[in-house]
Amino acid sequence: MITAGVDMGAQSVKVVILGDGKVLARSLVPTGFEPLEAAKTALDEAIKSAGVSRDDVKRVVATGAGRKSATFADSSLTEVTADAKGVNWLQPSVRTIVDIGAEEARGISCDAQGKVLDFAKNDKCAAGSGAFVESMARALEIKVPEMIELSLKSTKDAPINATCAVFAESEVVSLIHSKVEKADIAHAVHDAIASRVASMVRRIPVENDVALIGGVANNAAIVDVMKKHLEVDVVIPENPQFVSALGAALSAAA
Amino acid sequence: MTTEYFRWTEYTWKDPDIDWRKADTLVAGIDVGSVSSQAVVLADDKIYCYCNTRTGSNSPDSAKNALGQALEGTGIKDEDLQFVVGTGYGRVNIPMAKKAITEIACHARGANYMGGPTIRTILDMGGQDLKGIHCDERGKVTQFLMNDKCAAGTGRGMEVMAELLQVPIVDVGQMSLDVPEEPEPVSSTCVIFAKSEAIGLLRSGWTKNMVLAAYCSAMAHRVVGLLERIGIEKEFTITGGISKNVGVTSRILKELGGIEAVPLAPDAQIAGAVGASLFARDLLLKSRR
Amino acid sequence: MSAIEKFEEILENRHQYAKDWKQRTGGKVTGWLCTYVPVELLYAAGMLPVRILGTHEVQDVTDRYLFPTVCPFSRDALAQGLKGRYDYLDGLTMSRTCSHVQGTFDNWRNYVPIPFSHYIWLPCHRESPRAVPCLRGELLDLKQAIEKFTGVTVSDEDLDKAIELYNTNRRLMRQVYEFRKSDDLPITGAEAMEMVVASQLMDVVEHNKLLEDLLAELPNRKLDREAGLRLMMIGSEMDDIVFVRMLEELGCTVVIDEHCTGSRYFWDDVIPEEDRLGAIARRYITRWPCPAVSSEFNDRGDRIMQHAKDWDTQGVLLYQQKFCDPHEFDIPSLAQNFKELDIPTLVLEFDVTIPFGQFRTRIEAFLEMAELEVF
Amino acid sequence: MTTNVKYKSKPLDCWQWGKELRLEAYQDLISGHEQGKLLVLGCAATPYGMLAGLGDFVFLAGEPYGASIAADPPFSIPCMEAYEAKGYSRDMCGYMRNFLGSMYLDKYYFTGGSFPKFDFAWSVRHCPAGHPKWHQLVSEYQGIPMNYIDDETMLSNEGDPQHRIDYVAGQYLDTIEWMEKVTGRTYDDEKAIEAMRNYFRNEALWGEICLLNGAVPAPLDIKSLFALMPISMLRRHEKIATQFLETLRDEVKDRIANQIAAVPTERYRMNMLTPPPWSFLKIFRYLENFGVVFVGTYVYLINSGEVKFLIDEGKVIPATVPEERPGWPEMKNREDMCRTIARWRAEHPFQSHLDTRKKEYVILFRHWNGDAYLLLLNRGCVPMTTSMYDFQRDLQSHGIAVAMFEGNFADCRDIDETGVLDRLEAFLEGQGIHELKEA
Ligand SMILES: Nc1ncnc2c1ncn2[C@@H]1O[C@H](COP(=O)(O)OP(=O)(O)O)[C@@H](O)[C@H]1O
Ligand SMILES: Nc1ncnc2c1ncn2[C@@H]1O[C@H](COP(=O)(O)OP(=O)(O)O)[C@@H](O)[C@H]1O
Ligand code: SF4
Ligand code: SF4
Ligand code: SF4
Repeated sequence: MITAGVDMGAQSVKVVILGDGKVLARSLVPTGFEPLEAAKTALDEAIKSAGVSRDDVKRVVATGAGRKSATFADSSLTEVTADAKGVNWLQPSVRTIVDIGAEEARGISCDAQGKVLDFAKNDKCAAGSGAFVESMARALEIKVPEMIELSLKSTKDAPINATCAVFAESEVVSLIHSKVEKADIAHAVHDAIASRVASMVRRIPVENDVALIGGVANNAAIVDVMKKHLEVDVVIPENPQFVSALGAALSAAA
Repeated sequence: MTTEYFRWTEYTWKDPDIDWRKADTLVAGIDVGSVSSQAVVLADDKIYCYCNTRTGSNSPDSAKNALGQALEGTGIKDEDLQFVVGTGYGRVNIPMAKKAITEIACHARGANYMGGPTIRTILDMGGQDLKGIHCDERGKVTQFLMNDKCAAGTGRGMEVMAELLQVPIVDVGQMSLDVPEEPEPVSSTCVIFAKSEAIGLLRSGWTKNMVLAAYCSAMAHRVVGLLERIGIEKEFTITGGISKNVGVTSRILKELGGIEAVPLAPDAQIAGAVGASLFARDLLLKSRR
Repeated sequence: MSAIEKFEEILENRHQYAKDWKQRTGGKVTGWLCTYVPVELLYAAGMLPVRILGTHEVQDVTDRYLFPTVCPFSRDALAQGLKGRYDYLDGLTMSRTCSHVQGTFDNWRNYVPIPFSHYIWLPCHRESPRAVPCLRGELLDLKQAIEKFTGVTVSDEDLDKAIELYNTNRRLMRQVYEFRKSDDLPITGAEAMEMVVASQLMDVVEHNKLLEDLLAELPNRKLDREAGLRLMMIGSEMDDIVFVRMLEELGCTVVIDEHCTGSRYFWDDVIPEEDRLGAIARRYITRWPCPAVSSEFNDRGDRIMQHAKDWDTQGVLLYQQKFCDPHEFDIPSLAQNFKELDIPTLVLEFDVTIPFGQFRTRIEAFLEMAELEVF
Repeated sequence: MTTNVKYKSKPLDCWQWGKELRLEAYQDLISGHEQGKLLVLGCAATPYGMLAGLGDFVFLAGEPYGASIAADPPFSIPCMEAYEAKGYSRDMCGYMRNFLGSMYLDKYYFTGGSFPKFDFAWSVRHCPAGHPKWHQLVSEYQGIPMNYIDDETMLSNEGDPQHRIDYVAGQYLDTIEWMEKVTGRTYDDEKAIEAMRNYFRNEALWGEICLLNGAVPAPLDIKSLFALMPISMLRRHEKIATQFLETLRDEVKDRIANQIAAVPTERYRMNMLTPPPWSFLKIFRYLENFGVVFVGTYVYLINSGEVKFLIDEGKVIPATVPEERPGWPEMKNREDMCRTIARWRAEHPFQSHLDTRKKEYVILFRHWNGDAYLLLLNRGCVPMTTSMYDFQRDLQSHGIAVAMFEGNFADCRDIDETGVLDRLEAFLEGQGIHELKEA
């Protein structure tokens, strides 16, 4: 059976097409102003690159912040469940999942079957999300990939206390003024967000194996500091940004 | 070619009737804020010229740039200025300033100068701070309150919104008033999340104007919360960049029970720099004594 | 090394000090969380009472124990326990005061192994004549619990000696505070704070000795800068020396305080009675009240206003740990009292996640506002 | 096509009577003075039956009044703003902020008109900063005398509690004299004792009714409990309350016998520990769409009622009244009464120590045939929230599913409704519970 999972994220829509236990295709389209259009486009793209037709796709399950508006989907699933399903399929040994997306971070604890045991989420504040990283990169006047690279070269700790992304931006600016190395500032930024996320994730039991997913899992600098803050080793499943979509596709197949 | 909607117009102004060479005292105040920088030159007790520009990535350059633009075409050279006071978020990093004074004191003093000695309460809404200030008849601060921890309801947020909706920031206020009825305020004024909230609203069929109205009114509400904590004594006035956003100011005044705000001429956004220049003059005169 | 330098050194190496003390004396170290824990009783039982304090760093270990609106001090204190920085403690005690620090105590007991712990149910109806006998009962429980734990009986002589030592400690610190009334200040607020915080970490005999040294030094001591505005600090827990130094650098000197790592802790003596535990109980019921215990605001308010007058206060910093409801309650009334005397006040809420720069701007603006004739 | 409805349902027969009794109490606060009654401000934990010794009185507990306002945002928001305008901050007790705002605005919530002026305030210090300080502000503002009882003995389980009971009993005795002084009335011991007997009886009845809700399907749900609770909360000292509660109890038994459910779609049972977010009671309706019924909340079981936990046996049973307990003396005079009250309070589950409380939560959960607990991280009340993570961990260690959300129970501006619903949906999904499709 062929199914599709559509993750309607705050920043981008991710689609995974699954056929008989194999990922046939993925696609990613920025959410933009018209999430529904973006989702349809993403779905079409994925179907096309899977080399199948829309009718071949038996069930479509939507997840993500915009899931309720997914008129094209057969049903919907919260990100929490989707994450657990997706990770469990990829790496059944995982008991703790950390998902950092553009505007939200989640910690999920699950069992060997991928059943959610407990979860925690951050509140309505950008601290501890991909958006925080992006706005700090803007303050440093560099691109995110560059900031990651710099961060990994850092040798000294620098403090960023503010949780508010806007105030943190001015802390970054004053660090620049006091001639702190850009690499160390970049590191401080990643450290700050990892600390917020770790603090939230700790509300659930953190047990091995711990997986980091979501778009921000692509950020090597975050991965690095997350390990330090959670005091555990972290595994990154392949294509971490697509795990929620995968979970949705799996639930469609079930 | 992309338009930068968040950019407000930068400008300079000069009083053609004043001959600065005849002035006994010639001083300047420079306000380097988190978003904008202003320089004001005072010839005796009159504003001779000023400039309002965007803050760059570092304070010294922003200060130089603001002052440079203000002085352009006036014939004043840096060394002609007898005293310079710096204020604002970058105040300690202004090379030509002999003294740094906080923006709180400066806004009060500037508002007192521009709006008259009857002003008792000042609301300063800037790039990332909200301040409620009480002052006496000489413009001396008697009490103040500032937001902390969260920048919701500040100028940066409005810029993000302007950019997102692709509406020039200078038009935001007017447009937000042009709605059939006042919508519910948005629930999150978080600068970072404003974006997804707005997208959600647009998606559910709201017009840009309505989204702006909802955002302006949420912002006004936050501000009123702060003002209520410090209390309002009349006369009341508003300084800082957001004072130019009628969408926010009119809603604040309405929520405060229809009180009036004393208009500040020539420009409410330069209140901090005006205050700084007045302090510069005081200090100069004091040093001569 | 001067006495002040010594205090500073002990503050920096507080854990080492306690460990050394343990090694040196073979005694037990007991942590305490709130100034209503009767240190004289712990000391009489041969223990070193050590106050649990935080480090003012951002940390991420307490969020799973304390919910988000617990005061930063209580979080910071618990973080120290969770991080094992107090792993040398033999005991932990706490006295019933406020719900925030109650969370610290409960979680510490549950999640950080500790051989001995005891909760003192402080009767908080200070105005009631029933409070002293009740606290006496609690102290008896504590005494018996300690005796059971250490296997040593606390005699009347032990109690007398401890009471005397702590009374001396209090008297000497009050004498130091007397010096702060002078126009020609010999000691900064940060230094005085170091002295008081050290008294909460050190063996009282050693602290008393350092106090004698300090009192001998003070008549010839001078500040290396202008004193500036004479400031009073009022509020909740505060041991952030770095902050106080920054504050004083901006053009003021703290001349008097009212908080629990300051005068509130040591102001009142135990007045000896035949019934020793009763005497200690009476001290803690009638002592300078913490707002978490006091319900009659005016009592605390009157004492504060008297302090402000006696130390010739020109400005007041009213601060609180964020979310500290006990202190928040009193702030509007206190601000009003000072307003009537034309003494300016600044209210600050503390939280490690607030960048220093924001405090700085507020303090500078406040000092500008407080300066009698600006320019 | 399947139907989701599994059980019969119908409204309570005594509903209307309950509403009338509630309203009478609220109206009395306005007209009480004219009828020569004393108006007394207290809190939910005040054993106000004692006041009967002074003659007729009307009693208002601060918390339920604050809660009622909180449930009505258009009234609540101006109240909280009026309170903030006095310089007090948002992180204090949410109930208090609504209450004080209503006082400052001079607007009485229930029946309109001016805010009542009390003869005196008499609180219980069971919240460190909260209660006495709250009453202090009222007392200063209205210029009325205040006093309080310090009685939070639950915080300790060390040593012999006798000196604590003496302390509490002594305070009650002293307060009686104080009341005589501030009102100029003479205290009639017998009347007080009689009212306290009613008080104990009604508490036990309320506890019994709540326990009946362990039946499947639940005959009542949390919404009906909230609506009926004020009778127990405000009129516990009256005979009429006994009549009502007995009628209610019998009706509930009848519903159980006939399998009449509060929520006809019941398939998943949840409990709470705290009060709900009052401005967001629709959360319960929303969850009914998933077939979720809220059976009860611990706090109101032990706040307006009394039950007996048999910790070792893992059981909870209805409470008896103090005088019928083995070894408890009859109340003959005010000393006896004060001592009985102090001891009754000390042994009441209201005063259970944290360690005991955790066990009670598990017992109650099993008694109520629960499927999950819903915990509120309440930004509006520190004492009720301090140990919430500890409770969560403990419940989970007993294999109990726990959902948690954060918000303020009395400030509609401080709760993210969509976020909360989203969270709950994710939780239920994990439990295999999905929204019911229309039949
Ligand atoms: N290669 C990458 N390196 C660093 N960050 C990345 C990378 N890819 C995505 N991100 C970050 O991940 C976030 C988007 O994550 P995603 O899980 O897709 O969010 P959402 O589902 O909310 O749209 C963005 O903040 C983006 O900056
Ligand atoms: N002409 C204008 N019309 C509308 N809004 C404006 C205008 N100029 C500035 N603003 C708003 O004012 C904010 C800057 O405020 P300002 O007081 O100058 O900041 P700073 O804190 O840097 O001193 C901008 O972010 C923008 O939202
Ligand atoms: S403005 Fe700052 S603190 Fe406020 S919600 Fe947004 S990121 Fe968080
Ligand atoms: S009194 Fe205040 S500072 Fe002290 S522990 Fe309680 S909340 Fe924290
Ligand atoms: S904060 Fe909580 S415990 Fe305290 S008075 Fe309010 S509701 Fe009661």
